[in-house]
Amino acid sequence: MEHILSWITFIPLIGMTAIICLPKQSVGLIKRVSLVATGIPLILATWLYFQFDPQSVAGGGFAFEEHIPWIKGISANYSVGVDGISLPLIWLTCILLFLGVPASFGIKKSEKAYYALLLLLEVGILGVFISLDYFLFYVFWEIMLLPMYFLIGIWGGPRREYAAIKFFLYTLAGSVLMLIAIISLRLGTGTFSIPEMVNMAQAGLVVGPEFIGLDYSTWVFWFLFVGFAIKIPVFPFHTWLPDAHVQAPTPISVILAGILLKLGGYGLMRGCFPIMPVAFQENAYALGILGVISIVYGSFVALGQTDFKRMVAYSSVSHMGYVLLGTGALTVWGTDGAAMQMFAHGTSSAAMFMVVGVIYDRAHHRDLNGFGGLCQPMPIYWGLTTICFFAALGLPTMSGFIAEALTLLGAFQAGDPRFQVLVLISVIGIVITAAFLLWAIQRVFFGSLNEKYKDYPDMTPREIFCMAPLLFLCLLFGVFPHILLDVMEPSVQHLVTLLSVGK
Amino acid sequence: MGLGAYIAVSAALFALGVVAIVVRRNILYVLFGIEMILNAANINFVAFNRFNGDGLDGRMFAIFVIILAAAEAAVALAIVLNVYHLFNTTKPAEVDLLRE
Amino acid sequence: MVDLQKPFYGGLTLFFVAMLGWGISSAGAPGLAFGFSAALTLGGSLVCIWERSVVRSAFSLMGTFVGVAGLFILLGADFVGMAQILIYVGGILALLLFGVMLSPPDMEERKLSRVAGGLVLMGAAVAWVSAKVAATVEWAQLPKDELPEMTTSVHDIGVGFIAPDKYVVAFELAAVLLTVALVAAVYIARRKMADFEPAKDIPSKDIAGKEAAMKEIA
Amino acid sequence: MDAYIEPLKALAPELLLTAAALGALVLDLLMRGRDSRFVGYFTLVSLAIVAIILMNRIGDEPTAAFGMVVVDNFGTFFKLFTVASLAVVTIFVLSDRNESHHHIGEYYFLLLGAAIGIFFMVSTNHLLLLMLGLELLSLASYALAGFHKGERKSAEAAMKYVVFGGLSAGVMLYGISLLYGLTGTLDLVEMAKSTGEAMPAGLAGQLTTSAVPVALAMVLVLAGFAYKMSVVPFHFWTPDVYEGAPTPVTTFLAVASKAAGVAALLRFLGALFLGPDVQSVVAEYGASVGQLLAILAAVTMTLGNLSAMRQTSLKRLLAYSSIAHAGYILIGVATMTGAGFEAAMFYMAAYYFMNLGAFGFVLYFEGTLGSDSIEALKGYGFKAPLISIAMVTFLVSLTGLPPTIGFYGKYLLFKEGLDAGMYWLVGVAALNSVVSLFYYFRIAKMLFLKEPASGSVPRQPLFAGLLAVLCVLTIYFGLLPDAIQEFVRNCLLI
Amino acid sequence: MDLTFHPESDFKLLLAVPLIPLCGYLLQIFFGRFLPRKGDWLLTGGMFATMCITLYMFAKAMNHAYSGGGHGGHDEHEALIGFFHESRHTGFKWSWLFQTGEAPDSVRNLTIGLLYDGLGAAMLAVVGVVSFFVHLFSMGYMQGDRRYHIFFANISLFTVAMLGLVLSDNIVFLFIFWEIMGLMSYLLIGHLAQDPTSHRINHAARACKKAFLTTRVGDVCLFIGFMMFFLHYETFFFSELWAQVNADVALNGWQSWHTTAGLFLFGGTVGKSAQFPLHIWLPDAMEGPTPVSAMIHAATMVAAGVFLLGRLYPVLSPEVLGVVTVTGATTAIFAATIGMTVFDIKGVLAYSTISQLGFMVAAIGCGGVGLVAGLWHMVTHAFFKACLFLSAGSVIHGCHHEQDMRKMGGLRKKMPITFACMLICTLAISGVPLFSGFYSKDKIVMASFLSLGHEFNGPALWASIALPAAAAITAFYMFRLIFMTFFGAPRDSHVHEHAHESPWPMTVSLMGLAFLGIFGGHLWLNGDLLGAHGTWWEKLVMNEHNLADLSKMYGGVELQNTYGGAAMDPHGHVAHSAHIWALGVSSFVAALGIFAAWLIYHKKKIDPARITARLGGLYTTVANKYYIDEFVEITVIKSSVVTARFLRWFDENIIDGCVLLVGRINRTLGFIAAWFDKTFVDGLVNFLGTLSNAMGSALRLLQTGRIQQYISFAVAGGLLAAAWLILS
Repeated sequence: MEHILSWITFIPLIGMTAIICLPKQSVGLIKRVSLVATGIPLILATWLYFQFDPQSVAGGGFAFEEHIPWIKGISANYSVGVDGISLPLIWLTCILLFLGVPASFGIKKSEKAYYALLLLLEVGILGVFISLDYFLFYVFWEIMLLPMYFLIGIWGGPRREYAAIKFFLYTLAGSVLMLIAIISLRLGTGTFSIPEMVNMAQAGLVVGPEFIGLDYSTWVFWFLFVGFAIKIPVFPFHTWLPDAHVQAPTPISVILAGILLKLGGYGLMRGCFPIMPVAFQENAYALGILGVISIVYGSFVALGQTDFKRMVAYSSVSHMGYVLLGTGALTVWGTDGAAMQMFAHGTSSAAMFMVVGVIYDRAHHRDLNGFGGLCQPMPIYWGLTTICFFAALGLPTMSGFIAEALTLLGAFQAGDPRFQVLVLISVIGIVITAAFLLWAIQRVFFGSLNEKYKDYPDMTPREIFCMAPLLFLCLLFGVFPHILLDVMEPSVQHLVTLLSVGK
Repeated sequence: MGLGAYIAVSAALFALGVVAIVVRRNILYVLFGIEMILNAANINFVAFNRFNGDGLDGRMFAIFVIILAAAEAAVALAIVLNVYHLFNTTKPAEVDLLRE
Repeated sequence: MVDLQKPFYGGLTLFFVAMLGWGISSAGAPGLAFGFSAALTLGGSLVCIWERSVVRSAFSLMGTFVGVAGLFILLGADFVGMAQILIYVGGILALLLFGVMLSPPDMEERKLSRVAGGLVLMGAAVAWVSAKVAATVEWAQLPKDELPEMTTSVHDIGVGFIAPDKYVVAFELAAVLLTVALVAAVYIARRKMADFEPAKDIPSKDIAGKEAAMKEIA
Repeated sequence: MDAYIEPLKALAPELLLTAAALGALVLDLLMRGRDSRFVGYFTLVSLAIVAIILMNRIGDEPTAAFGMVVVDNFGTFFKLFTVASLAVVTIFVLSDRNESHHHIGEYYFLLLGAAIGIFFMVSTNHLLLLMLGLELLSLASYALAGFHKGERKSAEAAMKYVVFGGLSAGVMLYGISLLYGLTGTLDLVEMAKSTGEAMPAGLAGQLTTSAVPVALAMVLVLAGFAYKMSVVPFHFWTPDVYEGAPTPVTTFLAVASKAAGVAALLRFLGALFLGPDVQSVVAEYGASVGQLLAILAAVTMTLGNLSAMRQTSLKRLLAYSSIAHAGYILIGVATMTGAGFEAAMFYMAAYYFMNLGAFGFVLYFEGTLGSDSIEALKGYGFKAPLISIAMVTFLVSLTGLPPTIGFYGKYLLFKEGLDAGMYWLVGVAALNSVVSLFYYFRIAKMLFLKEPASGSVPRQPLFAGLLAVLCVLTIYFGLLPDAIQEFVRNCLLI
Repeated sequence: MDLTFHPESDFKLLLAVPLIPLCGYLLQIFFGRFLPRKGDWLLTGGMFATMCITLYMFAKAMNHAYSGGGHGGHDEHEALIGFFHESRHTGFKWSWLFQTGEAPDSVRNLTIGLLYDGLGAAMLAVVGVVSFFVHLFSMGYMQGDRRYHIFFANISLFTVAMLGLVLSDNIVFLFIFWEIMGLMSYLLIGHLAQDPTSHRINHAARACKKAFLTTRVGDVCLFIGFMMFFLHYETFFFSELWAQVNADVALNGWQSWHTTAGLFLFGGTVGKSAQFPLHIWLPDAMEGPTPVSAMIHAATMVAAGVFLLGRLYPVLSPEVLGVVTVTGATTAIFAATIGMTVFDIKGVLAYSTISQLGFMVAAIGCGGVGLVAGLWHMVTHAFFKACLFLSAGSVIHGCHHEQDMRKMGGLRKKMPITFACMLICTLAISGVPLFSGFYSKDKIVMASFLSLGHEFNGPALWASIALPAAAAITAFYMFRLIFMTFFGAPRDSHVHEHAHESPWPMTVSLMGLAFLGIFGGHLWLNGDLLGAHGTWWEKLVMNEHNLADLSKMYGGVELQNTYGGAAMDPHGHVAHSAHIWALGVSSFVAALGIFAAWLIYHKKKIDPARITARLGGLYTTVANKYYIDEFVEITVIKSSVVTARFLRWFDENIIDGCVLLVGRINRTLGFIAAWFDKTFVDGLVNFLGTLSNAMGSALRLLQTGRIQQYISFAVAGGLLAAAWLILS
């Protein structure tokens, strides 16, 4: 299995080409092709996941590497590889995209374009996760913008144009900052290779000029950080998220919440912190503060929502705050927790958006106050929703708990004792998260049944098929976290070593 | 007279050309102004050529400028005529279909 | 409105006299010639800007061209001066006058404030730049005593036009340029109904109507 | 006679073009009323021959001809660029549904004539030839802008163009005269070389005593280039002319004419400030000219982008976009380094693909719907998917997003800008990229996010195929830009 | 029967304890609805097996205690505790977080092990027994429920969690099971929220949320608490934690962070065991079906908080224990007063539960013998309170879901078994001698007296006053319940006529638990009626770590006498007098309470309405539960919601609107207000609109379409450029 990473990444592209070549009318065939084109990468990624020996990258380095010269003019290479941090996310991507296809079967508008864009999106996302070359990384990073724009913009809700352009503008604003930072890194280090940059950073060789009165490492760090933080999204860069989520069709929300947000966190761990370890250390507390603000603020704003999907969207803001808090703490546990949180949130929030999608398909509105008593006509739906929500609120035996607990424990142990205060504040977020989720359950499922909803059918097998695997994963990694943590651990440990340089 | 005097005249002519273009509200004055500017440049070329002593460069340039001016005037006039025909005016301010 | 015609021409006369005086006082007879030419040049332009009538302006511009030609001759470039008179006065101005004939007289388009404002502003700008430049500039010029004799250079110019290492390319290019200009001018100026939109489609100044018509067609 | 014949070989492309121009004119006269397309094909074939000659020339040592003409790779690059854009413009003319095809001979004649002007403009170090070439280009362009002489917009466009262009030419000439007075020569290489010890004083000498007169001359000359490139504040004609002129002409103006301006500017600055034996004082002065250009770049791109936002006409929008792109290109110029110039040239190449494509789309859509208003684009993407997808690709490229050539071009510009320490400028450019997204994607939004109106779109398969090819190239060179970059690097010998 | 311990093999039995119901749960949730009788027999049978195992294991523990037996010193106690507490190295061990590489050996890993010591053994047995009876009871009580199989599945999973909690050898797993219990409590309280036939559907929906959220506040406190301990000692294992704290304290004394962390840990208990001020969820939790109330909200889950205190006793500093005492005593008296005013039969029991939990907590706060007493009360209370609830359930069932005591009366005849069982347990809870409750309660009162007697201190004083008072009130309101429900004339003939005795699964359960309600207390006594000297229960629950720092609370004095150590009460005078006083006081208050109830509610000598009227505002306050709910509603919930709404507004308007500041600057330039609202609200995109409007207007001024103006601008621009280049 040489070039397996490339195969995983580009098989969807082949699928996309195939779909483009198919006639518009043969919707069934298009769907089947999409299933195959996302299914094969999933199989390969699963194989890869269990083939991967975490110990082989214990001291840094990457597995399944490929290096092919690409643009000689600027010595950018096609270098790809995985380590314990990216591999689970690749797997997650393949899972969600695969589930995204049947979840999209309800879409009845320009199916051909839809599935083609969906597959293109997968290429972009997977590309980001496998890239070891910053230029390549950036190219993939931007590639995924466009399909997302159209997926929201064409198949979205009533205000889809606004949401799509907002999403695009925010992300692009972040990415131009990133681009400037990347270029100055290239000028400062003479290479695009991320591992090389990291090595140079260890030796303190990443140096460059001042800008707007900040020294090199600081401004480059913040430029990169903002670029990624918009994607995470971190307060106060989060306002694109609710709009994009609310307007996006369900499978796109699922992918958006499940993976795209992870790109931000992953980018920080791969391309920002290890390259600027000193600036990271100097600003770690600020990152922690941002993380905690996101946690608490996101949960409070979610509590204030009446729109089901907006609420779920803000819960993402809250949950992704842990990623920042955990990494900022600079402890192995914290970083473990952050990496785990990315996966856990990827499954739980994806499931949550499917939950919203199920009810939206039936009721065509998302007003939390407009439901009630739905557990009576839809017991399976209620059951899965409950699992999903409890996964989201960090109930033990769910992967979210492991992630949050590790994050908080890690943060609490941080060398910087001020982090303990942050942890104490962040637990407010935990309680409020429980509050808005339970309140939502109460408003949607309990109480007297609205007559309008009496005859709603329960979840269809297709919907169950889309949601159940995610919940299963939540449970699986909640009960057997070592399946995930064992893969991540050596890389995380190495990351922490990298970040602690000079400490 | 020294070089300075010629250049002073040329500069003044240049300035008058710009003024002609800007202040009058008839397209023909714009063309007049352009001719003034070209003439100002020509004075410079010839004067510099005279005073820097060798070669023909300045004078040759001046001749070519005169040719240019002629060609430009021809084309410009043709266009102005066309505009006049279509808009029934020679005032540029009244020819403003294309604007924000 | 005050009639400023007389004060303007009075001032212009003064300017003329002053130029002549300055010429004589600084360099004698050649100076007088210079003063005359320069005064003609600038005076022509001023009148061109000043006059309300396009025809008058055009004719005063002729003064400018002649004055410039005089300057050329004074500078020893008699060929250029001749070309100036021939082409400008004979050709370009004729063209311009041709245009002038076509446009109706419009006495109201000149605004005194604009003219004065423009003159003052440009004058200030030139003065400022001159003040900046005059003190420091060092033109590429030979010392007075090394200046070559002023010679008639028609032959040199002819050679310059065709010598393989001088201006032959420019000469040929100028030919192409003139051809293109000719074709362009002829094409644009030639009137043929087939090239024009039907008159009913363009009610004068009514764009909206035109667009509506276009929509209808679409 | 060898003195005349021998150097003519170097001028073969120019001669061929002249012949082709005249040929087109004559052919049209001969063919009148029968098949106007034939003239177009004739033009295409001529252009192809010229292109082949030029291709063969790449990599040759620079030679001089007739004292003024320099045949070097830099010139060849822009000549090829011109020929290539002209070829596409010719196809546009052939496919233009709004073109009555009367006097098509003049159309091609003027286009080819403009190309001749460009050819001379980009292959000389002598200011006279540069000026003549520029004027030839301008004169032809004026007429082209007003080519639809029965249309008021077209006539108005021509008038504005000629007035603005005439003034710019005059100003530039005045600047050239000053430069001549200051240095005693009209040859840029001579100008740069002159040490200031001997007579005439030379650039270095002038700068040692006072930079003021040089600055004056420099600004006046740069104004001429700026006008050709539509750099603020000499851009005012651009939107009006672009909107009023026939779309193929607009394309020509936006691509070839602008490239000629860039080429001349690069040549001018390169020869004066980046030559092999430039005095340090001159080089330092070059840096401050670079600063001026940087300011102009920032203002240009900002103004272009902000103005583009509110446009309702697609052509006008693209006009402002082309102003903004002039600003981007100026980043590379403003660095005053070889690499910066290389980036600018690369961006020109990128600009070729994406802007030709975008204007091609305008033409297509104008031809089918009879309007160039953005509103009319609603749902067009579902009616004509192929070219709409191509258009989105061009828009992506114009915005500067991967995996398109526009991104790589912008990357190089940013990189060189940062390398030259112009952080603020790159910052402004980055911000502008974001802003530009807003209006570029308004088009994409109209294409795909709005529900289509009823009715179908007539097909022009060949034309659509051309756009598809441009689209593929935009992506192909975006992913594998090495070929073009190598080419550009070889062509830029500073 | 082999009753000796074999840690290497017995852990399998212990593992089976939670695994049997877990398997039952999994079967039930997926296939329950297809099974005959919807699978209740499966889970009940499973629970029976579980109970048998727990009892067998308990027998082993007793045997162990006895064989270690007698009064003794330190050595035996070492043998007594923690049969498996070293399980990290022996017996069952499973790496949880990491399994490969180097990580499993690091301190960051967590291993799963079993801790089976005396306290665990007792608790496990209690849980097993109560769970079984509740399952059994539910077979009758829940008959006909819409979601019968789900109910059984849930209650079964709850049992798993509770058993797991008891067996956990580290605090993280304790926390995990603790949280799962919270979830199951949520689901079970909300059971009726999903039943369209229930008329309290909305109440149940609110109650379950309230329960979960309130306890979650405690949970995060607990989490923070053990994080703080982990930060200092780098271990989650109880055994290591005890040892390290003891060693640390012995070396460095108690430090302030111990207190902080201890208070956070206690926060967990406050939430779970419904201590003031987080008790508010428990009365509402009565919306759940009665078996749930019996098991979760009386016998097991709420006792888990007390269990936690027992587990963590060695790490709690004296200051924390003071707080624990005060909280417990306050809760006890406070809930008891409310209990007098409630008419809902389950409501009375709910407040009584809170009150009794307060007793336990207060006792543990007294330390030493108080710990022993508190844990003992936890056990006895589990039996009699479960029985009381089930009896109440039986009454409710018999009266067709009528819960208001004012509509009952005279049910004695109709439901004799229920009456008998309930009376027995009421006697037990009232602390009537010879019933199980008496022994534990007596010891609790004694512990408070002992603590006070040794040295005057605030917490002990408050406990010594509040606890006996609470005991008296308990007796009063419990007998009020009995009299109102079973005696007198039927108040509502409709209810009375239709009342009937419950089916056999229910009565059997009642009888089983009532039996334990009588003898549950005796079982622990070891023949020493006054328990003056080291009963085996003491030996069972007191391990070396609990005994390590006896001086930290005065309750330790008693044990000090037993086990030696520093002489605080060398002659046992304090202990002796405390014993006597406690015996007297508790008997007296019980009698007093019962008498008052008899007087008012049976003999009707005093009209309760008159008392009520006389008390006026005070009564209203108490009857309204001291307005705590309203207070919380205003301070916590309202403020949260208001904060949330504000932040939502803030987010949608300020953050979104001000991502780019210029938008606001434009605003100040003064455009039409409505237009600006839109700009403000819609943020970025509209900002760009605004910007382009503003800039566009400016630029529009430039692009006039008039060529001469263009030229003017160009000239001006050119001049500026020239000026710049000249000046620079």
